[in-house]
Amino acid sequence: MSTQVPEQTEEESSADTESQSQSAAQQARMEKKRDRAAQRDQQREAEEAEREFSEDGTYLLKVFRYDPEIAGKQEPRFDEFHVPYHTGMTVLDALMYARDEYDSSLTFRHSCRQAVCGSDALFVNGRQRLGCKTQLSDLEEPVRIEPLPHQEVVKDLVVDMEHFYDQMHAVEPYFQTNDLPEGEQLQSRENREKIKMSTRCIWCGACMSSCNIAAGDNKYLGPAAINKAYRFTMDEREGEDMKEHRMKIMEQEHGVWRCQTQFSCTEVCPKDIPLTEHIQELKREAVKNNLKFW
Amino acid sequence: MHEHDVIVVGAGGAGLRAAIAAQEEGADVAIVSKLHPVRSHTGAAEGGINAALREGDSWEKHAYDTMKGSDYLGDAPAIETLCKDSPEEVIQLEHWGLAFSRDEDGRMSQRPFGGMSFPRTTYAGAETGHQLLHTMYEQLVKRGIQVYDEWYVTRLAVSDEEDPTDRECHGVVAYDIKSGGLDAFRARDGVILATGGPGQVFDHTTNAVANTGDGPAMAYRAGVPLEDMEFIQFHPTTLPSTGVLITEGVRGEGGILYNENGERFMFEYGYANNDGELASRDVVSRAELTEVNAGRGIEDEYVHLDMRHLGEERIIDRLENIVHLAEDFEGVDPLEQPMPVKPGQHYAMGGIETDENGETCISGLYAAGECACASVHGSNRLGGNALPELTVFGKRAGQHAAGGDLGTAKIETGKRGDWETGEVDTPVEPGDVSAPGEDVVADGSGGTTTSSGGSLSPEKYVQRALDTERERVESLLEKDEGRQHAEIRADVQKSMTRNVNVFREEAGLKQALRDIRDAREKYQDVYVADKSSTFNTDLIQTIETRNVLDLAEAITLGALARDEFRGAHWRKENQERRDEVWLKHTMLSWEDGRPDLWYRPVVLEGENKTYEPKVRSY
Amino acid sequence: MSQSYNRGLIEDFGRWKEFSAGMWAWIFHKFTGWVLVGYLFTHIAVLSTALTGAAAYTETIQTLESLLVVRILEVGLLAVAVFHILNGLRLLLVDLGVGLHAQDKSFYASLALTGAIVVASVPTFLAGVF
Amino acid sequence: MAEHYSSFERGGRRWLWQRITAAFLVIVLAFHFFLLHFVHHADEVTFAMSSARMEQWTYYSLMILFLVTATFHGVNGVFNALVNQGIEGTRKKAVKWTLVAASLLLIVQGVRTANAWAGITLLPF
Ligand SMILES: Cc1cc2nc3c(=O)[nH]c(=O)nc-3n(C[C@H](O)[C@H](O)[C@H](O)COP(=O)(O)OP(=O)(O)OC[C@H]3O[C@@H](n4cnc5c(N)ncnc54)[C@H](O)[C@@H]3O)c2cc1C
Ligand code: HEM
Ligand code: SF4
Ligand code: F3S
Ligand code: FES
Repeated sequence: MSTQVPEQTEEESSADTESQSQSAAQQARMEKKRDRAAQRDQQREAEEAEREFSEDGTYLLKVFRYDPEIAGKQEPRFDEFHVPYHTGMTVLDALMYARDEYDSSLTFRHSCRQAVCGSDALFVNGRQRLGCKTQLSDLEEPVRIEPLPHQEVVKDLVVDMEHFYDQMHAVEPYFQTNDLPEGEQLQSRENREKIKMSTRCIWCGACMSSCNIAAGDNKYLGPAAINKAYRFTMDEREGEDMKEHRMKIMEQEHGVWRCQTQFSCTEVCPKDIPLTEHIQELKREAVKNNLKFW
Repeated sequence: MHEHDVIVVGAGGAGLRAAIAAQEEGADVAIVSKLHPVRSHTGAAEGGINAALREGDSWEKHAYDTMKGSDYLGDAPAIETLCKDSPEEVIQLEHWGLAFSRDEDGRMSQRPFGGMSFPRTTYAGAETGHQLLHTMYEQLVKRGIQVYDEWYVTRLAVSDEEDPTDRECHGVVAYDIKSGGLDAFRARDGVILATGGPGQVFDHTTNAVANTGDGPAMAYRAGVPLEDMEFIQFHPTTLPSTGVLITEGVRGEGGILYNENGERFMFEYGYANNDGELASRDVVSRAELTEVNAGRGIEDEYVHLDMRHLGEERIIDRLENIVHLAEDFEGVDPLEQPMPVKPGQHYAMGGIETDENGETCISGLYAAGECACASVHGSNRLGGNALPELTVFGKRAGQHAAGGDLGTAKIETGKRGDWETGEVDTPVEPGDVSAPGEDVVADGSGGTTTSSGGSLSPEKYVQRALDTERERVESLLEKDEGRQHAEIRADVQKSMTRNVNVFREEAGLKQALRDIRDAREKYQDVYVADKSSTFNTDLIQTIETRNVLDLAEAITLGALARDEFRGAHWRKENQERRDEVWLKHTMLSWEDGRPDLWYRPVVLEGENKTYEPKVRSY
Repeated sequence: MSQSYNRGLIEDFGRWKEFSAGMWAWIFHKFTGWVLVGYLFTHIAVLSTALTGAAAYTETIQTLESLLVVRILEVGLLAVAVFHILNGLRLLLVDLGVGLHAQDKSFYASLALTGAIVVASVPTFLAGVF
Repeated sequence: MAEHYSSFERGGRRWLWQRITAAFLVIVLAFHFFLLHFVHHADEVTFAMSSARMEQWTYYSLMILFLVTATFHGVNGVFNALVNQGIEGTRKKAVKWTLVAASLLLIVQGVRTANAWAGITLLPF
């Protein structure tokens, strides 16, 4: 029923007697309240129906399997698992369930279950995501789970991270300065704010795996390592001389200039680090720096 | 066989700090860790790190607060060391570049925390642990310290004198997860255990899946006593499906707890008429569970934490990350719905007994971080006191292991000095299921080693440990049928959460011991289905499960013995603190496959004063 | 791609469907750029008939322009050029750090605008061939 | 670690010029298209008309500049793309010099054509 009719009554009747208008207004309010209640009921029912459906329901996972040593697994294949769903279930929960209940040889890295350890970046339904931070309910079935692309597969969902670590280590990823004070070293709030996002990286490798350029050029430092360098380059506590030194690293042949602003790194980063923005800022910084010498 | 001066097991905050300190002391140091360092659970810490840095604050005040918070079960020398060294350590971290939050004037920000008389919790947003872990790892890279990552340490190589205090640690045995081989690591000067918490003993925990308490279990079986294991901190607001922590800040800002009937139970059922939702962690945890047990929980499992009335603006301004946590990990939008929460295991106050230099009673064996118990937290840890523990005691252990001079420790370890025997009435025999001395390799309880009376050379001990471990791993892999560890682990975790939770009563504790015994028996039958030598997590977890069992038992035995209510430990039969009997640490030693209970008095004499037990009223 | 393990069918098929806006923009920009250089060389080659004399030039141009294929190719060239210009502007903004959050939207906008301009220009471009 | 960036080359210059020329090209190319397809229709193009425009020195110099920038932008773009694809060493050198030669040829040919229209015979060809 529409609430508009009584509202009109209210307007009209306000010219009439007080009592009438009050009762009309009251009527209108009650009407609205009933409506709202009905709506809520409906919603609850719908939600309950959904929950019942999903609680009974299972999710179908298609999981990439490969083991270099086990006969039958040497040829990569996909295994299917039907995992019973409960609200709040994540991709990682589903994998753990499949492993503990169906096949204990299903292998994947995981630890914190809360998006801080960076172990479980996976390729889920065509996109790099953290298993623990991805709700099953946000995905279409069947849920296809693969190891990160562009990295060597060790076994099942486990990839070799060595190359990623090498790139991270290549940018001198540590604080260094030539003048340290005795006590606290002050830093302005603005400067801390500037580097804040860049410090959030959990080394999951999702960005690197999503970048076409990194896939084509093994020497490319990649978004995560460049972001790491950004974190220190922009930290004013290191001092100007260090900044110059860091810019030289960034400007190497396989450094910032390799980035073609494809943005996929930024899109997949589970910590929402604006990677492309940081890379671009370093490019501009490099140009500015160089203009001084040209 | 690899060889280094100092071997650090674990690469969380404590392990990294220890390695850096040992190297600065001139040692050739290597870290062996089952996870790559940046994957360690230190990264999950949010709140901050306590240090008396500012005018008006002092290490003495910090020490006083900590002692009070420990409910007078912390050892004064350890607490004072922590509080004295922490400011220097925090400045050190800052000099390594840690991006602490800043005040207007550019100095590090500090905030108030429960139980602290001064706002001394130094923080970096809501991700202090992440920053701390990464900053220290960066220093490791800078120094070129060697890391054997994804190497799982399965056994300590310790000599076998009759009395544990005469034994010496010569190294460790580790399994290379990626390629599947066992190898020995000989440590010329010392082994430092920094393996973190044992959260996986419970089925609902804020801890990582990797936190299986390997360090304490290995040290225990090598002869080092475990101290105060019954003291487990439960956090009242964790998400039911994953255990992800919802910060106290939500209640601080005005979040309200409701039961299924929409009642504000903290008030309506009189759990905390003054503080309501803001009562201390243990009080709120107990209230929530009482509601659930009384049938007023939602889905008989959890209660609701509602912050919608705070308004979107305020929520986004102050608690934005909570919105993301609830959405990502529970699929709930807290702006639209109340968040489901329940108590979850959070921190273990007890662990490997050490002195304030991090050394255990076995010479050359050290422990630091959550796996250790120098006893700074006593029966209850205050928020923000674990991170300084990592750096302060990590550093000391590293220095001492590398030969640095820290002076003689005031705290005694092992059965030396003042101690008394204890007894506890158990429904089933705890410890190994097989008779002592019997050859049980499969469960890692020891096995083939006949005592040499400590006459072998260090290399021989390491070699022998490697051989024993080979046999064990082979026998686990050889079996083609039996039980899978997942089932055993899940049973124990469930029983622990049911019986050794926030509420502890005699019958439940005994039931837990029976369940553990059951699990131990099943474990005799355990087999590893995955035969691959590449990244065999099935094997690793099977070995971990053995450790979980030993620790579950130690926790339960301690809880059964201590019939008083102190700090985080609540006993139905005796709901008050009993200083006359219980101002002492619960100690458990593994003797020939049997846990041996004994006690050591608390050290309340500090440097300048003796701490007087007072009522803890918050 | 020496680091990538060959996952056979799995790696080869289907990946392109998963490309994001930024990747498509990159691919299209590359393609259009190359077409444009190619055209630049052709263009100058055709124009240099002017060197052999005025009549020859006019003759060549008018013959070419009277061919439907050439006209259609020209429309194609327009599409290519317009997209390259618009996306080039998008890239310039990205380089300056402007509007990074709308980078995918600006790519779609470039596409849409290219389409619109091309359709609108068809009459002009085809005028006189028939 | 250091070997990762020991042989470095500052790529910034080529990157920057690619942007600068692009910014210039936006304007000129739009003008060019507009003039030759919308103001004058393609089928109306004759030698005489081109000639008339080219005789104005402003238009002439704009077109020369257009030619040079477009050539640089296009060729530099191609080169950058190839470098990004990972060509190195002699192949890189060969490509570089081929591209330089091609650009020079293109510019010379373009200038000669323009001169023919403008009636300039200053140059020896
Ligand atoms: C959610 C959460 C929030 C917290 N917030 C705070 C806070 O705000 N303030 C505070 O002070 N404290 C806080 N704590 C507590 C504190 O974070 C932990 O106590 C501390 O980080 C433990 O550090 P650790 O170095 O001892 O162990 P971990 O960081 O857990 O590291 C353990 C290491 O040991 C390795 N390891 C384990 N077993 C083996 C083995 N068998 N072989 C080889 N390697 C092994 C692992 O790979 C890992 O590297 C919090 C804890 C949690 C869970
Ligand atoms: C009219 C305006 C133009 C703009 C705004 C423009 C813009 C750009 C920009 C910004 C790039 C760099 C892309 C990158 O490095 O990520 C580029 C690349 C390129 N441009 Fe242009 N351009 C224009 C005209 C032209 C013309 C006329 C040509 C042909 C001669 C051309 C050929 C190329 C080529 C070949 C590339 C390299 C493509 C690749 O990466 O493979 N562009 N353009
Ligand atoms: S930048 Fe983001 S995606 Fe890349 S490794 Fe770090 S957290 Fe992962
Ligand atoms: S995906 Fe690659 S191309 Fe640049 S913007 Fe990201 S690094
Ligand atoms: S399990 Fe740690 S990031 Fe997902």
